[in-house]
Amino acid sequence: MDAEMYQEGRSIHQVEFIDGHSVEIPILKILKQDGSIYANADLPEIDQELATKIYKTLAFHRVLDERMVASQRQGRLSFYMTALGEEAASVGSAAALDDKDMIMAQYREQGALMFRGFRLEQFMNQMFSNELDLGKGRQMPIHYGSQELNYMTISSPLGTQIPQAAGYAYGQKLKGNQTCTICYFGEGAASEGDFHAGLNMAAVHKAPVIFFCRNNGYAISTPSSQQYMGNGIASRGVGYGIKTIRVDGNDILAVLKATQAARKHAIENDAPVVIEAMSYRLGAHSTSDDPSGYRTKEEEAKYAEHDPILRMKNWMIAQKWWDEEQETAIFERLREDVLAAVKVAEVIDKPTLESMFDDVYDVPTPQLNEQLADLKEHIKKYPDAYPVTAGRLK
Amino acid sequence: MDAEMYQEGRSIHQVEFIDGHSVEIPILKILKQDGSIYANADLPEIDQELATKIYKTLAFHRVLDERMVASQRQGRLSFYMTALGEEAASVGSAAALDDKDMIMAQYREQGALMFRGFRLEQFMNQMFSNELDLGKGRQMPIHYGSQELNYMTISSPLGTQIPQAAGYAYGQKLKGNQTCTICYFGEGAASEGDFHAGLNMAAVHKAPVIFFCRNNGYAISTPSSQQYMGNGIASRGVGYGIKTIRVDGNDILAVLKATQAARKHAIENDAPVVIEAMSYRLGAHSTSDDPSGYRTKEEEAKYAEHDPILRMKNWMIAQKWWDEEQETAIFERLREDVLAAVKVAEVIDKPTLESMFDDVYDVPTPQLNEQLADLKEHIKKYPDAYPVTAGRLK
Amino acid sequence: MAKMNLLQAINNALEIAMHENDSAVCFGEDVGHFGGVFRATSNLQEKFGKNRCFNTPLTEQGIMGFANGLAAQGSVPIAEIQFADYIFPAFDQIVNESAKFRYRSGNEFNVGNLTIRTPYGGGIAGGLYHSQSPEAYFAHTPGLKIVVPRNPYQAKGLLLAAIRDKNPVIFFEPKKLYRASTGEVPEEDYQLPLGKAEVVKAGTDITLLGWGAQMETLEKAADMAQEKGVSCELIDLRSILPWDVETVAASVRKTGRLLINHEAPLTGGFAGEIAATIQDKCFLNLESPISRVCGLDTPFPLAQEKEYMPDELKTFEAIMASINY
Amino acid sequence: MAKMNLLQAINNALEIAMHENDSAVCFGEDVGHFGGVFRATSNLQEKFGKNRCFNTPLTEQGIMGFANGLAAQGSVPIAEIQFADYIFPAFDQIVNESAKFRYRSGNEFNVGNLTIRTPYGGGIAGGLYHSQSPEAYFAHTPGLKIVVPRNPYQAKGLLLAAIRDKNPVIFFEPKKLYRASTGEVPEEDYQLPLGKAEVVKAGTDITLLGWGAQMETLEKAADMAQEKGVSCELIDLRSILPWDVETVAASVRKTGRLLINHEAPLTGGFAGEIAATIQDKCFLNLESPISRVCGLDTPFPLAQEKEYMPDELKTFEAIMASINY
Ligand SMILES: Cc1ncc(C[n+]2csc(CCOP(=O)(O)OP(=O)(O)O)c2C)c(N)n1
Ligand SMILES: Cc1ncc(C[n+]2csc(CCOP(=O)(O)OP(=O)(O)O)c2C)c(N)n1
Ligand SMILES: [Mg+2]
Ligand SMILES: [Mg+2]
Repeated sequence: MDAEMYQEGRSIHQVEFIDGHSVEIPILKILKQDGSIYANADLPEIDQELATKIYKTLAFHRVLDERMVASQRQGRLSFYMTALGEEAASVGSAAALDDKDMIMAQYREQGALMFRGFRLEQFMNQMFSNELDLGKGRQMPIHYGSQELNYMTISSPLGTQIPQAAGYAYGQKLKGNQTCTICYFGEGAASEGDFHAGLNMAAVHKAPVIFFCRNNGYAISTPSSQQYMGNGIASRGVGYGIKTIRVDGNDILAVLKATQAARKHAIENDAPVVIEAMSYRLGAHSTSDDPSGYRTKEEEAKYAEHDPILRMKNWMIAQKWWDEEQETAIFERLREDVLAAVKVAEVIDKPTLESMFDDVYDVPTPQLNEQLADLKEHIKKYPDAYPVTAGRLK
Repeated sequence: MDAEMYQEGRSIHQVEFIDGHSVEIPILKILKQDGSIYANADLPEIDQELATKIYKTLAFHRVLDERMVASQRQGRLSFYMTALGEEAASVGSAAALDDKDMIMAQYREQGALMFRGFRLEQFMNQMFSNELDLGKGRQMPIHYGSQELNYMTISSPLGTQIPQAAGYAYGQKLKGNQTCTICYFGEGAASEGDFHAGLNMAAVHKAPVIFFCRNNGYAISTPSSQQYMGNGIASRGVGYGIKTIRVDGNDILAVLKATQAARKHAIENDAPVVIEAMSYRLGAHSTSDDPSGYRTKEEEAKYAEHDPILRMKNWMIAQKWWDEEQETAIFERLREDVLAAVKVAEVIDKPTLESMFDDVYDVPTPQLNEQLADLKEHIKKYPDAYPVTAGRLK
Repeated sequence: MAKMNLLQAINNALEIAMHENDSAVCFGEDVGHFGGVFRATSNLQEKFGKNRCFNTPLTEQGIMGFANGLAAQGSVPIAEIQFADYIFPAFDQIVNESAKFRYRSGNEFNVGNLTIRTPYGGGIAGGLYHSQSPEAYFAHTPGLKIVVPRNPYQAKGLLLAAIRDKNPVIFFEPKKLYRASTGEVPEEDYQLPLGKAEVVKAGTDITLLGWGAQMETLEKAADMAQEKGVSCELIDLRSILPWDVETVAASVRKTGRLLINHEAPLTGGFAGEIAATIQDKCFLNLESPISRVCGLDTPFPLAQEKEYMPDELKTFEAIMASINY
Repeated sequence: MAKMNLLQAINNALEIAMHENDSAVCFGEDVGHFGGVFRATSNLQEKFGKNRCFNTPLTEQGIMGFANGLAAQGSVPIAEIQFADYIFPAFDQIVNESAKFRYRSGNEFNVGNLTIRTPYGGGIAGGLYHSQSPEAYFAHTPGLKIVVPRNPYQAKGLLLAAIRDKNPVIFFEPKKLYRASTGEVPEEDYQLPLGKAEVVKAGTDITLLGWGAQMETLEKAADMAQEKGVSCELIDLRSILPWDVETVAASVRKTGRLLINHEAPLTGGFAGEIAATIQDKCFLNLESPISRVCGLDTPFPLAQEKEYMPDELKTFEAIMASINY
């Protein structure tokens, strides 16, 4: 037998199964809920400026989520997804990256996009699918994307971004420009075949990609205890030969620290890294969901005590980098801003009829041109039936 | 954070990656190449009768492979795949099962089918796709299957049988009849998304299935070093929470022992088990392949020294259960039998035209009946152009 | 008889099927305790236990692989794919495996017990990935059956037939009708035939052919045409594969004109197959070209969904164009 | 000019593409050192290094996911799927991702640099899983281009165009012609247009339309018809998506008759789309029904492959039936 093909282990002569849970997985924790630091903890690279930027991002995140759920309830918006209770995972990890690193997210990582600087009105334009939406009003709310900010447009089919991230990062490596890709996904999406393909290919082809799993305990109504039998997602890293770390996902300093270390490892060694951030989806899956159908208020209350934003606030105040006055002021201002932005975005025109035919191909095919021409003629005949586009037909 | 969602590990406060190879994987070895047993080794349940049956199966396997490759070279057969050098994996594992257990194989496990009692002429009829083929001459050679023997018909697309095996075994569990499913696949096929889906679902839904990976170092030309970066396939068991064992795949006693233990575990606990059998594909991938394009004769020679059949023979002789006379006799007889069977099978009629339209559905659709009628008429007009079916048109 | 919406009719069919057969099993993402994101499997776990109605991990290829194995074993899997837009990871398991299982084995094995349920189509502001109508992707696959009901009565009868049929069946449910479509449905067991179209309304001037949620559109268009004195014969194809060539051809031989409507994009959609077949069978009867009123050849948009859809106005215009050809 | 077989022409095109663009990368199962199971990528690893031509793990969905990401990043992935029969595990990555990448992002991102090469079709005694012609499965997908060459000259020019085209292209290679088809091929760089059919032979009585390996069948049938005094116009469609409606329609307007031939099963095959479109565009010109000579509606068999195939005899018969309609 060949030691090249596998790591030569002990020879045994009696049956001895490797236990399904034989890897002990430690969890990185730096910040306690009261804002104090664990003894001996290694802090991430962070100064007041970065900390403030992170905290303001968290605040923006919380307010946007809150307001958009309200807007959806009022019937102004068709759909929304919050990241209530798990904001630290996306914001803390994004804060560890270079702006040139690519972000390939699942959908609950608006925090990373906020950190990159996506503007309030850009969020709004996307959600109201108006003609200023970078995505041209084609996808459901929350499917953001920005080339300028290196944030890949969200795609609804789950898991597809995982092998894509391996390929993207491989391309970055070929270019040699010292950037990497971060790929976010939920513990649910990690059951897709694309997860397996993506992690294995990244390992084999030595792609500098950070696979960041947000393990928030649920995939819609399915608890993680019905999603897998292994020890979380981190336990899978071993099977791919990928360096792996588990962090407390509600601990912004631990997330930041782990991601800083992961980025360094990925770029210096042309190698993938797995991070599993443990958290809890405090809100509904989306505005179409009602968690009371599958879990108790008590369970939710228990996890609410681990609020990551409050935890960071406690630390910021202890650092004397933040105070209650600032807190009140920023939340008030953010609420006003968001409300004002909704009012602006919801009345902006929808994209034109013509734009529906763009971007299917780089250049429309003859068939598409014919379909557009026919449709224009039809709408001109029945303008009242097509109020969204009839008024602006060219 | 909730201990239900994942195994609570140590809290750490400094970054500490879990190494990609942190699980040590022992390898079960019982029989040495010279036929002696490792000290303290636990033997499998085996008596002279079973041992002889196994050994005769191995001999049949070796001879069939040898003769069919020759037949292919002579142009009598279109295609063949040997399992040269890795026969012990399929035969030894099949010998641990009950006849009512389902076997879902990849394609290189003819040994398991032989052990179940598939007759020489049945192999032949399939390979020559004549009208006695149980598969009705529809698939390429070596795609055997037999309902009677609980051996699922081989399907070329790789990996598809893995989640199917989980489902099959789940059905067995619901029936409660104390049977299990064994699912064979190569280390190459284990890269497919279906592998991930199948193992995870089997673990979550507690299906009594033995996932038996034949790790023979190659997937066509691709060495396993380019297939994965983990420690073989066994290292993945941990990620799914599945009990796992690695065995020397050329050690028939180790394979038998591990599979006996796995079957017991699977049925008693309604749980999947992973077995990884380490071996080497000594022959070409198939008769369409030429390994000299991707590996050296030296490498092949090195592995040839681990011949599993010779190893068992040495043991059988040491046990006084076998001798050289029997050896010569059986190989001679088998060669004659196979040659004779080729001659019979190759002249048996091909399936009829009508049979091409059967089994698309349980009952042919009107469209299929129409297509058959049209085609019959056409062939009657040009019988010489369709020699396979024209002579027997009804 | 009871008044049911389409979801209730489906739930009722599932309950009957699970009741009559101990080995019938329902599963898919969120299908268990929660009853599915649309609640089609509500209460089934309560009634039949966790072994027979359960959540799966989030893997469509796994769901279909598992279902194929379960069907081959002899159980009766009824698998749900949460949205038809997410059926593609399972494409290999369906097209290369389910469809060919019986054929490739010479009938040593089969997965005829398999049923796949999945909500399809537009109408819920779902954009690219919650609106697709992928029936034509599967209709090129001998070995599969494909069924689409248009209302609760049809849904119950066709779903029971699909579950009992000895071939793998994909059952596409028009999700925009889940709650919107209600009607009288017998509480007892009944079946409607697979592979048979239904003439919903007789007419003399043109045949309108569709399936699923688009049947409403065709009805509206037929009413508009009626006002112009055009008599439309309305046919619900119901089974896309195998499809009922004879009923359609007989109608076209009578009316001399055919219009086919589907939500999926025009190019490569199943209307092409129908048009190709009918122009062959009814060449001398056709008084105008067969008309296809379909989705546009773009991905399914969000903001301009109304513009994208083959609605009653477009259908009406096409009827008149055909009549005045 | 040099005499090349189809494999050599493809290999030559790949070499030119990798030479001109440092970010062009070829990969797939066994594509690296070995040069692919058909040897289409021979010597590319030697010439361009292991980073630019390599084996992947055995996962088609992974190959296409990786390729999508690489294309989005700006590299030029040329991915091989070992047999078209094995492209289905990648169906979601191609149909839901590659095809919709540009559209869904409002052109913020695109995978226009992507090319997928895969051998398709019968003729090698491959049975169900080494013979399929799945072009129609993809042709229902706005956003994709689909190309099929018929000989070495076409293969090189079309493949270079596909690689350089700013849209994802699936390039189906007729594997039975890999070594069987040889011809003079310019050694230098050239391109042939995508989306354009080619009139291979002018004629007056009937238009014969096909692609890939079936072009030979059509030629033979045309010769047989010629002997009966029937003049066939022969068209190679070359691009299945988008397809050249105008060239086909112009021909049919002239000849008044159309026959379409493809290996894939009849039902749901791309001939249906063509027939539906042409009966609409050329209704008043058609003198007989559009004829489809296609694979049967069964999985691809082994023992009766000859019977299954839409060969020259079946085509000839259909030509005469059309003429004598
Ligand atoms: C391929 C696919 N299947 C199903 C869905 C429907 N779906 C959307 S989100 C979701 C749950 C995802 O859970 P997880 O990955 O844990 O992410 P979380 O919502 O917890 O952030 C499901 C099933 C989908 N979008 N794509
Ligand atoms: C889905 C799919 N992709 C590709 C192939 C082509 N193929 C046949 S065998 C093979 C290699 C399989 O290697 P492994 O699983 O290690 O099994 P081994 O041949 O070594 O026994 C490949 C790539 C296939 N049959 N199915
Ligand atoms: Mg989750
Ligand atoms: Mg192998």
